[in-house]
Amino acid sequence: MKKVEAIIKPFKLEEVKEALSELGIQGMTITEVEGFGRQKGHTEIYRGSEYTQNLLPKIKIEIVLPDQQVEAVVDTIIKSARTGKIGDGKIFVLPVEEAVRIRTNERGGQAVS
Amino acid sequence: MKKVEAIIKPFKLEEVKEALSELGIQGMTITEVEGFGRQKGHTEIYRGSEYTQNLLPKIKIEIVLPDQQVEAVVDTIIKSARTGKIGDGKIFVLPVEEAVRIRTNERGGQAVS
Amino acid sequence: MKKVEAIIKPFKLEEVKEALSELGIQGMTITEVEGFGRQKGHTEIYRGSEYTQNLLPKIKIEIVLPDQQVEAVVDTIIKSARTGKIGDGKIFVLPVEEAVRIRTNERGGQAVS
Amino acid sequence: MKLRNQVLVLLAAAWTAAAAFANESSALKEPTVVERLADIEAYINNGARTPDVASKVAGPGPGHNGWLMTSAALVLFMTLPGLALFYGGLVRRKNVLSVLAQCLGIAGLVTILWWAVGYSLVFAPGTPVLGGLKFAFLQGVDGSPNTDYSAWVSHNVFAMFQLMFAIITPALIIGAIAERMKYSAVLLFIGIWMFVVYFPLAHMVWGIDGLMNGAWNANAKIKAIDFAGGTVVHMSSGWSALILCLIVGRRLGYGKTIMAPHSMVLCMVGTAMLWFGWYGFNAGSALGADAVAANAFMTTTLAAAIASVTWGAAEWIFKGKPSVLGLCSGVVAGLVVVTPACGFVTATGAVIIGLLAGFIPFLACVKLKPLLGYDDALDTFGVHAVGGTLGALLTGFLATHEANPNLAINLKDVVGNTLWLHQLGAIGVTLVLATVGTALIALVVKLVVGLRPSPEDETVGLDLVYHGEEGYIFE
Amino acid sequence: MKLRNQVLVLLAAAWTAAAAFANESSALKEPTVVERLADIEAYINNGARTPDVASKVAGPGPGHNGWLMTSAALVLFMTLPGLALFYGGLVRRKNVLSVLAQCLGIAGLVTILWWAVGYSLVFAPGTPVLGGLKFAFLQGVDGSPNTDYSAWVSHNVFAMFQLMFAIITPALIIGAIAERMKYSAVLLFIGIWMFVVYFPLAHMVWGIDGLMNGAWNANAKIKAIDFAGGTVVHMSSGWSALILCLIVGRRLGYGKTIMAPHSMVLCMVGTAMLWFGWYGFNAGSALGADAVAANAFMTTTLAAAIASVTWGAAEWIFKGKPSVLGLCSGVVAGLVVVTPACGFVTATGAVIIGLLAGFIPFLACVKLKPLLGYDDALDTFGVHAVGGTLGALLTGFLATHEANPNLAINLKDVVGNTLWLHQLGAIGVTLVLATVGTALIALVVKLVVGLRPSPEDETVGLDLVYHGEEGYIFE
Amino acid sequence: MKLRNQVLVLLAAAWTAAAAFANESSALKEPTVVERLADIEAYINNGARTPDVASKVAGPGPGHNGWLMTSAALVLFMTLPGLALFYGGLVRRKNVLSVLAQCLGIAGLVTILWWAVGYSLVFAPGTPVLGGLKFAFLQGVDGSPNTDYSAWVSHNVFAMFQLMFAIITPALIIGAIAERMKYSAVLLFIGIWMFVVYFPLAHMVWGIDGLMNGAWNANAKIKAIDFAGGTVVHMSSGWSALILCLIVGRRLGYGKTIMAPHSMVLCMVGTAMLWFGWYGFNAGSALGADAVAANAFMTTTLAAAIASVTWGAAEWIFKGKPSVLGLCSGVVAGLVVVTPACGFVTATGAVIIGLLAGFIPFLACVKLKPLLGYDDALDTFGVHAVGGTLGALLTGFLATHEANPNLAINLKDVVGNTLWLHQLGAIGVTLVLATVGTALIALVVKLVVGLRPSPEDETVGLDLVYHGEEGYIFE
Ligand SMILES: Nc1ncnc2c1ncn2[C@@H]1O[C@H](COP(=O)(O)OP(=O)(O)O)[C@@H](O)[C@H]1O
Ligand SMILES: Nc1ncnc2c1ncn2[C@@H]1O[C@H](COP(=O)(O)OP(=O)(O)O)[C@@H](O)[C@H]1O
Ligand SMILES: Nc1ncnc2c1ncn2[C@@H]1O[C@H](COP(=O)(O)OP(=O)(O)O)[C@@H](O)[C@H]1O
Repeated sequence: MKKVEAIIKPFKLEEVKEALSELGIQGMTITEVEGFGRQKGHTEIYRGSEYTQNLLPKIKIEIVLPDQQVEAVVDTIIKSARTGKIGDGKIFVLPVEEAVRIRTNERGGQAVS
Repeated sequence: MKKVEAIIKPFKLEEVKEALSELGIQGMTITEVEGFGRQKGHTEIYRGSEYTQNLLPKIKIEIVLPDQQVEAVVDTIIKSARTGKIGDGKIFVLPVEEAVRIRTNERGGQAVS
Repeated sequence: MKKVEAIIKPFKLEEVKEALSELGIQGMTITEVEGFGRQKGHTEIYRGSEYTQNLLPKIKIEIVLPDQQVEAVVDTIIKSARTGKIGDGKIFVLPVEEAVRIRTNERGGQAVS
Repeated sequence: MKLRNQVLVLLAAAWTAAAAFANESSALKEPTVVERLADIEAYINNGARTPDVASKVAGPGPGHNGWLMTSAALVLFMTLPGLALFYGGLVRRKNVLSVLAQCLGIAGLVTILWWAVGYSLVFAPGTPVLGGLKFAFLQGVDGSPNTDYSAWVSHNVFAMFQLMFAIITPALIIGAIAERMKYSAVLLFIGIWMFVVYFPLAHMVWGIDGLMNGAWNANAKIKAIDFAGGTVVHMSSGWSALILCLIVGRRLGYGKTIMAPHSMVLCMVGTAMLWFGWYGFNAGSALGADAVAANAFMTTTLAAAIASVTWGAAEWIFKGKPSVLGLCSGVVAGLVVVTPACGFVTATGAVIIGLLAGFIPFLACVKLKPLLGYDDALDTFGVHAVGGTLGALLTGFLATHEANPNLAINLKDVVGNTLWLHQLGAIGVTLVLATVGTALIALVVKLVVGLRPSPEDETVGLDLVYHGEEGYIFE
Repeated sequence: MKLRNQVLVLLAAAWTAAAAFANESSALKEPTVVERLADIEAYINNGARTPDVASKVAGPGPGHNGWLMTSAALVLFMTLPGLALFYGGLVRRKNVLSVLAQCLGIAGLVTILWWAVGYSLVFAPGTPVLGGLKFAFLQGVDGSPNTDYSAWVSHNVFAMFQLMFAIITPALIIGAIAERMKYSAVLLFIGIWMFVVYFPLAHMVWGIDGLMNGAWNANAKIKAIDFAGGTVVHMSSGWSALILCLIVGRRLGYGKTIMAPHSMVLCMVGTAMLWFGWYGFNAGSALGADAVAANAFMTTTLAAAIASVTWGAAEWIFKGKPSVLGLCSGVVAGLVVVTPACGFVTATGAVIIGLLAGFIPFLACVKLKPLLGYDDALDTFGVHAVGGTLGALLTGFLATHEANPNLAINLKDVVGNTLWLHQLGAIGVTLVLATVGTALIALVVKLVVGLRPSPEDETVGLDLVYHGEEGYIFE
Repeated sequence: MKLRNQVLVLLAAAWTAAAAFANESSALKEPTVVERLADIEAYINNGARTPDVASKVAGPGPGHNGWLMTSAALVLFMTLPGLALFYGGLVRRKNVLSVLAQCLGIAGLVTILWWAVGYSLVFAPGTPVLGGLKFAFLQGVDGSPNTDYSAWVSHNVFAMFQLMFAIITPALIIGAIAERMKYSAVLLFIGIWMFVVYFPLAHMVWGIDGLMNGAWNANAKIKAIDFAGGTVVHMSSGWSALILCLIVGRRLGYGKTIMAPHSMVLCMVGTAMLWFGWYGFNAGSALGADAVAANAFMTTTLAAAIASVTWGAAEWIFKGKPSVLGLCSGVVAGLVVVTPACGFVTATGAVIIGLLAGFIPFLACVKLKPLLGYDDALDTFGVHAVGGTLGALLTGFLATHEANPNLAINLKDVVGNTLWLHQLGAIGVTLVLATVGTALIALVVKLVVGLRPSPEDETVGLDLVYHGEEGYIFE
């Protein structure tokens, strides 16, 4: 099993979710995060004080899935999350040793299907 | 060392925390996340507009611990987080290669005990 | 590739970010989390009711990077995040199998440089 | 758009005629110059009109009428949004809208009851315990003053001013049962409660022929006084709140999970709005912008500020820190305790009231409640029942002719003497009516629609369950 | 700091002289005692001054003047912060400041226009469709009353009271195009709209020689009445809003992404402030604290509360749950519909208005909008256009001499008879002026500065893009 | 509940008698019909009472009294919650409650001081620099007017109205030292500051025998005028704020970490409440609902709106975007600058004031502050000191008999002539008193309790450290 972690632009979430659903992905976990990268943040001015926000709001999607689905999922995310502009984000794949469904005690692939 | 990641229902957090404390777990990190899965979300209606929220508030618990404690922790979480209804959540186990306690520079098992 | 996950005190974020920038780190992802550990939380009293908050606000920093940079990054974080008081936090290192830059489809080390 | 020179002379005559007719004296004589002067002077003094003449100023007096319209609006502002925010800030995020919906729903429901029969049951002449139906559907309640209550304020403005009291009183109750009562049950409970508790009690205390209207009913059995609602508003709601929260039971997880206020900022804003609106409540209860109102304005200010400092100081001494909730609680407690007294006591009296108001309710909320273990979620009992009772009693000791010459009319022998015994009588009647009434109504409502949500619903929060909405969507 | 005994007798004389001068009667005779009395009585009655004498009370009357200052402040409070919060709570977090900036910007812009020529174009005598320039730059608009509109209220207070109406009207429009219009385009649009739609319309309805001022202009072609702005305020803004939102187009992602209100708490607070302020709007429109104001106060209260209950009940029946937004929408709808009628109908009339106001706009927002698919983001059309039109029409049927004797002056034959036809006429004129005017202006603005942000800017949110700020920074 | 027909004739007589007694003329003669008429006319004109008679209307006049009660409530509303939200929104989330607690604590503390001796030290006759103790503990401050200040407003209402000014003035100071001063130090500082700076200054400017009360004290050395508090309120607080923030030092991390406002929404709500309440502040300072109040109402509106547009435009031009904070700052700056002038200038004067008020404080906040590097956290100096000084000076040039005939009493030769020199004198006295006084007090407080929290406490935030509470709990 693997965990696919994708950092994307917030306004792309809906699109990515839809694309993954179509692919048959039935579960994922979403976190609001802030990203630091090449993309420049906005500047806010409050009277004399100027603040450049270099942390940008991003969305992290985590999906744990059987090894064979990884490629399709990664491709789908790339397609649906890409705008072509700086700041589109990253996808990471991490190994997962075990997965459990709390409700049923199912383990492994069954837990995340 | 392993990282146990559990996605649970928010109102179960207190119970899970207590159960883990009893087991001797002294550290963990908690994140508010949103889950997408089989559990149906609620519907909100604002005048004519209807929104079905398919992202549900969940809590992610992360605990890094020595290999031998994994089983007990997973079991404890299952017991204390289970309601038996859809949406109870998942537990994932990931490999961790190193852990450091910032304050003391302790490494490995010592860092997380 | 590895993922370095650091849990630090919120008011240290600026310092850590700066130190990492100086080291040449160009990307990271930040999440607001709550930590449970040895550090004691504050107590709030509302009329008769007393609440001790044992979850403390923390910041999680995630950086995916090539293996050879891990040590330097871990050291830098330790130096810049340490106050010497309980609650300074932890650093974990996890294996990562793949990284993709969504915008360009670059893979591996190139994706995170 | 209203005025044109040439024609309004006609209109003034029309009003005069109409009013003359309303006074049921078909043939009033034309006033002399001196009588006309006296009439105008009466307006400035907020005094009695010249009797038996066709008044040239038969309508309301603008200074008094304007002040009472302002006051009525201020008292509405106390509930919407004042109390809604004060209470709404103190609950958890997931229940904030339920509080707002309860305040809004009560405002709507009570207005309808008031229009239909409520106003009449309170302020129409009737028996010592309940008014008649003369003013049902606000019939005859128009722009001319009802001289039973005020010579210079429009009857319909008086009716609306009093409506605002009838709205905030039941809304106070919901603080005790916040976060755990069905919306339908709240509305049904309040609907019945108005008939069983509020309408009779308000008539007894304020109705022209009321049983406990010591100030204006020479035949009152209990010669009590209550300037702006210590018994009618605060005791009635506070004691009902205690009984209701005992019957409803504690919130799920009470004492275990954190139930801290989700927004002390909202709570403080609500407090400030309550204070602001309370000037309408207290000084408005003079039913005119006269010297009695002026006195009430001063005593209200002093009591609120001093109670706030006292509560804060008590926290600083006993808990180590003065909290915003403490300072706010003190403000509200000061306002509650001074309510029955504000038009009857001097500045010195108000200072005494402020000191006690900051300390006794503090003890009730901070010591008594944990001791006894009832879940009066937002301290309606601790502040309004304890404060209202304290205020009613203190009024008995501190009221003085010096502050209000009206006390010399029917109460010359009582004030400064046995008044406190009459006050105790009124306290007793109010307490019994509120507690027994509430217990009975709560049982009926429990049978009919049930009082509480399911544990799951309570856990999810009332906002989503009963209103299908969330208080905030920040992502 | 104002008063010293010895000298003010002089001053009173000075005012008298000044006023006499202002009245352009260089040699007014000294009043007799009876004339002096009549003058004072006129003040109390808010009636016409004694003609042809050097009045000893030539300035404003304090009761009426105080009430109109209070009312003017209340109407400002409706926009800032009332409407700003009502609308601001309903948009997404990223656009909340854009709403506030629009409300603030409109308040500033309209004040400048009003000062320069706006007030004059509406309230100076001129043609039936537009006033003259007599009062440009507020020249001659001082503390003495302008008896064309009110005998006892300072002219400058009247001008400020009316300014507040001129501010809130265009601010209502922005609800329809919230979250997707350039800040510069909003200000430019409103700036032109005031000249094309508001100033002429307000003059026609309220100007002393206005085309549709049935109540006070004996020569009005269309003998319509509009007490506080059913046509001038609500219809004009509501119908303009519809056209503008059609031209601007839907929000990006409309119907796909969640666009739920980011803070129902703010929305409810705004609603309560609107209700509170509306007493200035409606009862203030009597231009005095008289019996007509008193009646408006009562009808306003009844309609708001009953419409709130009705809308909530409709939701409970048709949707399963009464929402806070529903209860709030009902309050606003009730207030909108009663606006043109409030000074002309009885309590019974207000109850009927409340019931219809809770139901017809409910249908417009909940059924009609999804059916037709226009993106009237915050339901300006559904509430203000539909509600304003309904109110104007109902006024035709429910207005009665009983509630307002002024209706007997110029409209004796029309009220209770063909008034509704005149109302239809006024509705027609308003509708055409607002829709055609808006369409033309919108096209001009589109050409000059463009109407919409780029899709990327719209996605990021208007707060950052146009104002460089965020509504909340919570981390 | 107040009125019954039969008895109040008696009461009116009682009031008359009481007032007669209060006037210390034991044997006043009965007034003639003409004198009675003149008395009533004086009420309407807010003029001097008929001398030497037993007035039939010895109490307050309802129109003026009602307006001053409304105004007093409005001025309280400016601080609670107005200023609390304006400032509270501008700090970081972790310090929002500390601002609210400071505002609440100051309100309580100042009320107690005011009751004990403050009111007396300002408004009792005494020396040119400080009042006497005649009114200590508000003795003798009852419902009858104090004709030194107002013929028709209750003395106790006047005292409460002035209290509200005494509350908001020190509360303004805390903007400069927000986020970094101990709660105990703030209260101790303010407690002393009231005695050293506020009470003397207010007496000098507004006391009947005050050194700089040009309008009413014929013997004033400095013939300055200050209608509603340019020197007393804004300069005193603003200059004190500068010195205090220099002594306290900058916030930790100033210039490095983000210190953006945590809620521009709250800030805007606070601004709107300030504007709304400012009508009580400015128009209320006429101490009656007369033509002077009316003029102040108009000038206040114009200056606020025009300054808002000006500040916004300056941002648009110099920074590329008009921000909500800019529009809000403009509103407040306009109100500040017009405060001393509002009752003395015409509409044209107000427009000039608005323009300058939008630009000069803009420069102070946006250019001067970064240049000099002091950490005036919420720009109390930039807005109130700069704006107050500007306003005091502009009043010297723009005040005119045309706007206020009272200027013809003691200042006939000065107004339109050397008035600005007197204004400069008052500016000098105020500036010296505020800065020197503040420096001394701050040093004392530093010695006694210390000024600042530890760096760790400052990092955690003042809410948790000093009040044990959090502003928001959203999870
Ligand atoms: N090495 C990294 N480790 C973890 N997250 C990263 C890393 N580099 C970038 N990110 C995340 O990806 C986001 C996008 O990166 P950025 O450099 O702005 O643009 P792009 O992905 O187009 O190269 C960042 O905001 C950050 O959240
Ligand atoms: N494949 C997955 N990867 C990551 N998180 C998942 C995955 N599947 C489910 N989840 C998380 O677990 C939660 C519960 O899943 P759900 O399907 O609703 O119920 P159950 O756990 O009872 O099967 C989801 O809300 C989501 O947060
Ligand atoms: N075993 C663990 N797994 C995951 N996170 C942990 C673990 N132990 C501690 N943490 C995180 O580290 C933070 C600091 O830990 P704490 O025990 O308070 O102090 P210290 O790091 O100085 O030992 C905690 O608040 C928590 O977020």
